[in-house]
Amino acid sequence: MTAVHTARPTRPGWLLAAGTVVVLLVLEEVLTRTGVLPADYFPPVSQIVAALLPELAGAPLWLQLGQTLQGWFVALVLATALAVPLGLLLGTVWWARALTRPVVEFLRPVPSVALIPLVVLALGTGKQSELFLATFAAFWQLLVATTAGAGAVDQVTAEAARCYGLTRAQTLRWVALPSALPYLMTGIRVASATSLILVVTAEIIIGVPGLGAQISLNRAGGSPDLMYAYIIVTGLLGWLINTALAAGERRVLHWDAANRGPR
Amino acid sequence: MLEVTNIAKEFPTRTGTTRVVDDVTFTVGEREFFTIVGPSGAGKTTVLRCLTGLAKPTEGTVRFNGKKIVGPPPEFAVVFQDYARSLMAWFTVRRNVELPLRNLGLSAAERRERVDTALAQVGLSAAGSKYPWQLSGGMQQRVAIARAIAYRPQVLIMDEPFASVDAQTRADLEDLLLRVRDETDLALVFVTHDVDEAVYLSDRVAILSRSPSRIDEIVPIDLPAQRDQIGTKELPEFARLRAHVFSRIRAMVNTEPASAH
Amino acid sequence: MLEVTNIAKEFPTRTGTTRVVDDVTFTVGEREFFTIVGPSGAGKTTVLRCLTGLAKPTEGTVRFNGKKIVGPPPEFAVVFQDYARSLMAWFTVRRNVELPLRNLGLSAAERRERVDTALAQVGLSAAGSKYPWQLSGGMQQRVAIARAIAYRPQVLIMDEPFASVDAQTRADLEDLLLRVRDETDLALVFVTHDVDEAVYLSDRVAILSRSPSRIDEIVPIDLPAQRDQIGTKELPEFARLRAHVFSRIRAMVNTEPASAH
Amino acid sequence: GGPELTKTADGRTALRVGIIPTIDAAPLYLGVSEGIFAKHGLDVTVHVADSGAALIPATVKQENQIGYANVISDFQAAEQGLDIKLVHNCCGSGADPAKDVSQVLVKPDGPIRTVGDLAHANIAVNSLHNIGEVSIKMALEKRGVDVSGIRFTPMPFSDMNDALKRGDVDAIWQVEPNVQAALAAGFTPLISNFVEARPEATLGYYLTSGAFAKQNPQVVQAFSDAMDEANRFATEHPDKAREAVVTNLRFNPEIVSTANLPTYPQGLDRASAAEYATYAVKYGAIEKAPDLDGLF
Amino acid sequence: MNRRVLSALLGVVGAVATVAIWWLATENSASVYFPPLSRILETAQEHWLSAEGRADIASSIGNLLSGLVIGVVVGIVVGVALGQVPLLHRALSPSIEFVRAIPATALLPFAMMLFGLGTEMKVFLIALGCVWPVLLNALDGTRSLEPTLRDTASVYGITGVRRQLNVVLPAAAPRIASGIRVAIPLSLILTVTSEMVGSHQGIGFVIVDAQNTFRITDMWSGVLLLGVLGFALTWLFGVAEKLLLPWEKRAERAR
Ligand SMILES: Nc1ncnc2c1ncn2[C@@H]1O[C@H](COP(=O)(O)OP(=O)(O)OP(=O)(O)O)[C@@H](O)[C@H]1O
Ligand SMILES: Nc1ncnc2c1ncn2[C@@H]1O[C@H](COP(=O)(O)OP(=O)(O)OP(=O)(O)O)[C@@H](O)[C@H]1O
Ligand SMILES: [Mg+2]
Ligand SMILES: [Mg+2]
Repeated sequence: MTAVHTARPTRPGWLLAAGTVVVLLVLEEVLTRTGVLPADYFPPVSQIVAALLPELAGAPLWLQLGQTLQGWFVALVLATALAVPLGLLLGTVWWARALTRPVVEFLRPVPSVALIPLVVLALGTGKQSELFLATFAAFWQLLVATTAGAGAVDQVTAEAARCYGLTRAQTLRWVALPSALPYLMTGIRVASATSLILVVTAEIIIGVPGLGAQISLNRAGGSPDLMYAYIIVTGLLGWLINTALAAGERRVLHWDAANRGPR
Repeated sequence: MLEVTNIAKEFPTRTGTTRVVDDVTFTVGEREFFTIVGPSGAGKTTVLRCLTGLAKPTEGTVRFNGKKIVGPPPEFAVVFQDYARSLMAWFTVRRNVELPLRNLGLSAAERRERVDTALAQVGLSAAGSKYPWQLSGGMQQRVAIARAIAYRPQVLIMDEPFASVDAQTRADLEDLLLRVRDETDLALVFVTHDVDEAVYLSDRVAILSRSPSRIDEIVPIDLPAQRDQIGTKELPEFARLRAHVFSRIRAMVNTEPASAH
Repeated sequence: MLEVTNIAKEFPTRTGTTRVVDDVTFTVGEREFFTIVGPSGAGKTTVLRCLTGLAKPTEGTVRFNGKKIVGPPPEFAVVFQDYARSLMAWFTVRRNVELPLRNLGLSAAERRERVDTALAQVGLSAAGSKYPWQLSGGMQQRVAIARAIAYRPQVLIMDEPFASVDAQTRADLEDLLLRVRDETDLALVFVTHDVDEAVYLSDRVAILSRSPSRIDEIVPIDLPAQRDQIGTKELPEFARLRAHVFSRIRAMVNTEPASAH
Repeated sequence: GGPELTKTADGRTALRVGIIPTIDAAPLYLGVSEGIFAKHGLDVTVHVADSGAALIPATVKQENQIGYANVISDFQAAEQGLDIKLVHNCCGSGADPAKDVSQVLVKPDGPIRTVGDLAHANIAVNSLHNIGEVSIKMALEKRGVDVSGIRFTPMPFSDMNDALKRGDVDAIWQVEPNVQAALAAGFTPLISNFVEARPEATLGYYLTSGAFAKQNPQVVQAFSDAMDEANRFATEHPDKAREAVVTNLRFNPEIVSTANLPTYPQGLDRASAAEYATYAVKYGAIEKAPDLDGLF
Repeated sequence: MNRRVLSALLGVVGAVATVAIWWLATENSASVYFPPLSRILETAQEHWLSAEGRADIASSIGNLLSGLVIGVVVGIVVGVALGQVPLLHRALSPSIEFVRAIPATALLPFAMMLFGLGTEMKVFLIALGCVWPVLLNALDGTRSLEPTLRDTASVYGITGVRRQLNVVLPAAAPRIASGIRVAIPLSLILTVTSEMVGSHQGIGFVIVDAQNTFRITDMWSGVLLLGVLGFALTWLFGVAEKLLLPWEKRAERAR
């Protein structure tokens, strides 16, 4: 499926986005400089940037960034690979949904933070623990999105599939999955942030190498500038990831009413 | 071949159930072109849904070759009244037509050939790589027809399949159906609002009464087997049948309690 | 009143743009019943969308009472070809018909009265408290018509509004339209595939060529202003006009490169 | 059971030691950089985690053969049936209140001005029912203050200064290097709670799992011997200790340069543990006195 | 048998089976970290049914509901607005994505600075976390509004608040509902996070305190309670959804 025409952000769109960011940054700088925001808590942007610049030049930051990025990616892919088939199944087979609903609803609110000691005991302090925690959290969000999406198949479309003797697997793949895609893509963007957040949290608490470990170290070491610098790198990473996901989404969902372009 | 025996259909309502179809019985033979007509809201679509196994009749049974129908049999193809929603927005026209062929054990080349033929038959050769939402209403409807024809079913069920196409295309598609029937020994169950069309195409026309519906009358169409848009429609018998069917429908619409007048 | 001047419409495609409407010009006068006919996929719906301001023509302008149309003017009402999707599944039939009236500053009683009248006019008095998805296709289409009529627009734009109703109801609705036009000084822009209907209803019939479309011909219908389903259709002039329009459309369909034959 | 120990090419035993990012970790890093562990046949890698919540299970699982926890956490873990064994003193307090790594500070113009005022204060600590709470109460009781009315509020050390500034809490308990930042913010220190609670006490221990200690007594002994040396080296070279946390933990050098260092005592101090145990029971951090024989 | 009754029965079967497996798997467990389910249940009963435990639950639920409601309302309003004003969407989306990627724990200082240590801070954190799934779903749901419906609203002059309430919101409702389903457990998780700092009460406080003092059975009992609450809240939401969006389920033609 290739995109016929996609509502790609236009040049003024980019300028607008960048402009807003600049305005917000300048606002922060002014607010901290004038003392409206406490400066030792919220170092002015310029100060954070000053702390960040030397880091940007060194390899460690990029290494940590790579570690975090890798954790995020693997967790998101794992969660998707597990949640999508299961979600399609639960969305289309009512008795499977009925059977698992209480258990799913019970497990979803289990906070990953509470699981950390158990996960460390079972999986250790390495990447596996980070991956487990992030996958666990992202999985449920994707499962809900896919289940809801697969349940939202247009009834006439579903009946057409039935009439033309599509097998269950074919219906899942060619009818339920595309119908669920708009939900799923939103779910992926929600889960992507969740995955990133948990990877970073695991790095902070368990000490898995990555941006989170740096946030933790700089907080303990009395360098708030650097701590904020790493938090900002995390935020930027989130933004970048989302931009990439949104671009991918426009390709995958080019047929969705949201992306059909002007009529 | 297809036996509908005393089916009734009720829908749940806030206060109980409404009986939409009361008692409908008919059979469709091999190669027969069987048309159902009746006022809007009579229950034609509901009967078709029971026939295909998409809906379960509250009473009565539907049998295909002696076997009770519980879900859509693989030998059936359906063109839905709500054709636009029956197409998959995420597939091109070609993929939409090709999708049902995947289970038939055809080679890719055979599938391609069938899709090409069907699209050409409905006049959409040029639109194969478009998406359904890029097509006009009538073109979408023709995609749905192409999908059904390419599938080469034993029974083709069509719910007002020509409602959105122009008169000339409609005539062409009518003749296409007759030709396909002759070539592939198809049976057709057809719903239309166009009385001329019903008489022109059919071997028998069933007239459905207002809901809760029963069969008001089944009219055998004793016109020569070989139909022809001009010749057939000029026959006095055609005019007589047409007038008869039309007057039955008119009678039912005009006795409707909440009528337009 | 409504002036369409040299409009063209292009859609973006992978490789550039397709020109769907090439050059269309016409005007619709006060109280005029103006019908557009043309082969399936000709661009009728596209022209209507430009006319209402829902789509922006690539070239040309549309003016209403001298003012350029950029968005749908409040004086317009539209019945969409895709009527099923134009109804709100979350509202009952009554609420669907009533919703547009909320902006008109009517009292609740007036709104109720208008809804009741419109539903009665389309023969759906009994269906007011149902949801659209509990109705048959033809009934849904009539809900869309009732909504447009209850709104009492100055210009009523209808895209194949009777495609899904039976012949008798169709005739009733046709006469309803004519009556409403006479009572409320309405102008109508109408799209239909039924040539009889086009000639019977209209003051003028515009024939659109195949896409990229131009106006092939605008046929003035010189039939007596007072139309009548039986009398009018028996006039020799009716037969002549009907045959003329039909032959124009047939000519266009049959020269279509990707035709059915 | 437990995973097999691996050896390096030159026959040293690989050991992973878990630690939290504080100045207490200095000797450990020095032990590595000065070759002390190598001399004792050990190849130590340091693993930093933010909290004991991850360190203790990692040690029980023997993923980190050695871990770190403060004395109260050790008691709590043991009380809940975790199989741990203390190996060596990590760090402690000296006898000079002015050199304490830990202070309770207040706002100069706040509601709490004197040590006596603390009796009804709301004090920020990093974690409830833990060493801050116990040592503050011990110190205050020794000064004759009634501790029954004190409230403690948990929050990360790094958030405490602002919480005090805003008045969310009346007093904060800070440990180095944050004490320096608090002093720089103009807060007044009231008590040096570690030194005042018990001078010359050990406050944190290196620990291992009981199973590991039983299986690898020589390794444990070697680590203990090496730590004796490392702790001595750190005590003798405070500048190198400061440098170690700056390079390894990226601590802010300015703040570290003025910070007080903890003591790095030799061996395994059981006496101070016994005293802390008594008070931990008294203040409800644990329910009953720990079995020190099992722990040591 | 009625589909709904059967559904409920199946749910019970699933739940009972899970509990049985958990029970059997841990009954003889000697691990401190994986205590027997029977012990967890005992502890749960002891603590959560006591006056102190009930106060913990009440305090957490209060914060949770306030945060969740604020998050959902803000998410819907902002999402629906951004979905219809592409310019606004483009201008704000980088900033939104930036904030979204920052862990709640890293935002704690910010929340503390704004609101101090009280209830407001917790509610803020919970709301801030819950807002995203709702916002994104409302945004995307609004963007993919059925074009014919959008046209219908324009043609009949259905604009402003009336358009939002009668057309946009109902059309986006299924997507929004799916976002709320994600937000509900998130609100529980964030309640725990928000109670890690500066609090003396609440389910999260109990869990974190138990974790810090290695009372793992107590921690499990807290996790168990969270699960029960999550189930209850989602179930309640399901009931509300059926009342608020009746057309959605019934639109499936009865067979
Ligand atoms: N899900 C439903 N719940 C309640 N009533 C329904 C439902 N589906 C259909 N009906 C009712 O059943 C009757 C028959 O509907 P059906 O769609 O079969 O009519 P039809 O003959 O196909 O009409 P048309 O020619 O207008 O398509 C209608 O009165 C309709 O209101
Ligand atoms: N969004 C779109 N993108 C690309 N092409 C489009 C789009 N919408 C319509 N078209 C093309 O424009 C042409 C005219 O479409 P339109 O819907 O106006 O036809 P129509 O005259 O209303 O036909 P019908 O009688 O079948 O409804 C068709 O060939 C269609 O494929
Ligand atoms: Mg029908
Ligand atoms: Mg059209």
